[in-house]
Amino acid sequence: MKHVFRLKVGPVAFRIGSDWEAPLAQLRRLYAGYPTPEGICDFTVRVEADKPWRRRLRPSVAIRGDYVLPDAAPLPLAQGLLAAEMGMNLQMALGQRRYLLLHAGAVERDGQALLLTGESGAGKSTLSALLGERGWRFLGDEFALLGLGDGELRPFPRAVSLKNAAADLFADLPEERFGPVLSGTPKGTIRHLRPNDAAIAGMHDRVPPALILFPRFGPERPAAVRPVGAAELFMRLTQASTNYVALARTGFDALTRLCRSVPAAAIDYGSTEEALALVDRLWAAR
Amino acid sequence: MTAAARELTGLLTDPARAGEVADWTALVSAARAESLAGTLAWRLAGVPLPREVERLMEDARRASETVRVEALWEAEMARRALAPLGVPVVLLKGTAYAAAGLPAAEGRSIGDLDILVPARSLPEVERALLAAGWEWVKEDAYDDLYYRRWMHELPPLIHRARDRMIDVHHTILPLTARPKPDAEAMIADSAALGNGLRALAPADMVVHASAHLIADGDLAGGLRNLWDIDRLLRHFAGADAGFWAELQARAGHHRLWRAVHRAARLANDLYATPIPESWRIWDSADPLFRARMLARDGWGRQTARGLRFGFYVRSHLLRMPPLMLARHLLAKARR
Amino acid sequence: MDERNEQPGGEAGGGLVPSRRMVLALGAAAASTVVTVRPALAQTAGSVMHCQIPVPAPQNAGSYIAPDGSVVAPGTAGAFPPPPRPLTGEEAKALLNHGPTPAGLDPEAAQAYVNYIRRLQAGMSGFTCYASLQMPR
Amino acid sequence: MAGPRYLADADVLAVAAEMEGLTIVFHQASGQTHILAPPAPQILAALAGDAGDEEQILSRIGADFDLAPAAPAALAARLAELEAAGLVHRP
Repeated sequence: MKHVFRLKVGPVAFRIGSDWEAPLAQLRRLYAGYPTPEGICDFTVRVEADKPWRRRLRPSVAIRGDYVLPDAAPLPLAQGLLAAEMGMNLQMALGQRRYLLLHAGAVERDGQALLLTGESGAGKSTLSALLGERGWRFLGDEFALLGLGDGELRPFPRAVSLKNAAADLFADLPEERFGPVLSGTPKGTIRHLRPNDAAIAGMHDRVPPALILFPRFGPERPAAVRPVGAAELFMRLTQASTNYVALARTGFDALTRLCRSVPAAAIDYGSTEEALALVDRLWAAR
Repeated sequence: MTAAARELTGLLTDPARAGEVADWTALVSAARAESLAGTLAWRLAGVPLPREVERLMEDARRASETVRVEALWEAEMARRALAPLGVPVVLLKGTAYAAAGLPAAEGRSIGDLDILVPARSLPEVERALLAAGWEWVKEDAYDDLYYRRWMHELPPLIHRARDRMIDVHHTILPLTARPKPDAEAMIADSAALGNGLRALAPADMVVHASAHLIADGDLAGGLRNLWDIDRLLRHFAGADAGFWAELQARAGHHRLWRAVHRAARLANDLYATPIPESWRIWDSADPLFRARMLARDGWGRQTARGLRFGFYVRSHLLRMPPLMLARHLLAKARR
Repeated sequence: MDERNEQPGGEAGGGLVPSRRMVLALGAAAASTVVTVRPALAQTAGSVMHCQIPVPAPQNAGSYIAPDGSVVAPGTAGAFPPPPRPLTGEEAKALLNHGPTPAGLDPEAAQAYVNYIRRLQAGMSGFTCYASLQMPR
Repeated sequence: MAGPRYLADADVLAVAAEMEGLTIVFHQASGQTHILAPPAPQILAALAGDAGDEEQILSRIGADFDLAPAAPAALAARLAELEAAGLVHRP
């Protein structure tokens, strides 16, 4: 393709091609300081014109690549950065076979990892990013990669996707870590945030998981903690994993091991500060 | 034609040339787009590769093993549903290769389950599948009628719990196509697989693969289907010196010699399949087929738009006489 | 065999490996004792992309949608012309949850579209999008 | 006794994990994972590699457990579920 950007995030290398330079220039800026893959890339993403005549006339961006879903809607060119990010997510969700992929945020402290998972909108992305700026090391906000043989997490510190008001929580961070404001996207206003230097520098370390939390946000709800047993954890994580079934026996082995060895709890919180306090308390008691 | 597709066919043919590959990312993208990633990974097993390439090939081999297990399981579930009927159930395409343990199955992608049953058994087969959890995937009544009147298979069914499709064939080409293969003979000469299901006899297997590639579709995914033919020809001819004569006779019986002959020439051209000297003639259309099959670039994109459109139109013409085609397109347009 | 076949320690009190003379109930005829894990593709679709549902599918473009959601010939009495564009996942979700009718759509037609979407099955255009809206979580 | 006979793979419970009273089975023949509640695992154990009809199943399970009184259709319903999941079939 006309324009190309290669990117390595943790153990995964991407090749992103585009009909236009603009989305790739934004990606380069957002991922400044990340390594460039030297050999083969695991996945190819194409940010290309939806239809041939859509290259110039009301440019409309299709999310394509090695793996595609049929019902993906095109995006306007102004949201090309988002298209590239979604394209990388799609490759992971559909094509990743080396790790058990969990839809979860992850952070590290004391050499161990905390996983935050749950339905979208529960705040796992915002919480993991916030923890990553408050003494924890950020491992990822979207996907956690669990090693099939060793049961350890591989950091996958992609840019954080901050939706709507969530960006305000990070207002004290330097402007150069932020991507452009993308307004009017299907998910509202989005702003990407580059993880900090510690997260980027540690992206090749392995971290054993030590606690799994299912946060749920509700302003009117009292803060609450409910332990999640192994069987419930197993069922919930099969639905939080995009490749559990495809990994067959290896996925079963990795997931049963995780569910038996790592405690889990569901937490309700009404404010960010409440959530952070709950996390600290549960981490200390793990 | 593009360099990536040509490199892919070259490497499948001769894996020892892996050291010459300059852009593995482009090669893998082309292979994934052609549903040949698992096949490539199996061909490269044991060949020295850069470490990261080797890991990607291990991933692909693991993925293809899951695909194989799931495909064979779907066949087993169909067998359980149909066993009480006592009718012969012949597996077709990828599932058949896997169940028969043929080299064509190594790393192969397998999607839907395709089975061939006697035309007279269709109503009871349909009833048994519906009773066992399969449901129609129909968009509307016209499609349903169209399938039932003119096609070589029932409208597709999908299993409500497993989300897998089954295509129930009663012959191997649309009823409207000019060649009329002898489906009864195919079923009569099929071989038991030992798991209660059957597979086509070797020559019929090649005839079907060739018909599917050359005489039916628009050649999308053609490199994978041609690879099947290469593997089948090498396997069967390697085991039986009389195979070529048998294949020619059988193809003639089914009125599909032209398709089989062209498929063999193309396999010889793109995958260096050994074929009889007398089969290697020049045909003015072969270069078009070749170019169509190689229309895939190193980003996984299709190239040669005009050529693809030509083959798309051809696929419709092959399936129906022109008057019927007009009626079909008109019905589609009216809706 | 490996450690998974052994009795688990810890929290799994009253485990299943037959302790002799434990009382076993065969259950009510209607209860369910088997749940099969299905691929979480729907979750994927919802979480990593913005999806759309064409009404009707592209190969039926131009057809009308009857109030029960079936695809009928253009001009059929009582049926509705298709929407001018595919519905987005968000719009479909709002409609399925009896939310407001998306801008530019007739409310009665919208109900027919919802019924069409409810009838989608795997293999049809828009199904992965629809499935992603159905996730319980 | 009349009525169909059922059979499960001999190794049907070979890859399984027990958690909180449930048995999570990785079924090697299909690649599927099933979460089973009692008495499904006990029925599978009774049929693993050894076909039997309802009466035989009850007598095999009865060797290890006291069976609570149940509706006559209960066992048939359990077998239908296991059959639909592909864990048992009629040989």
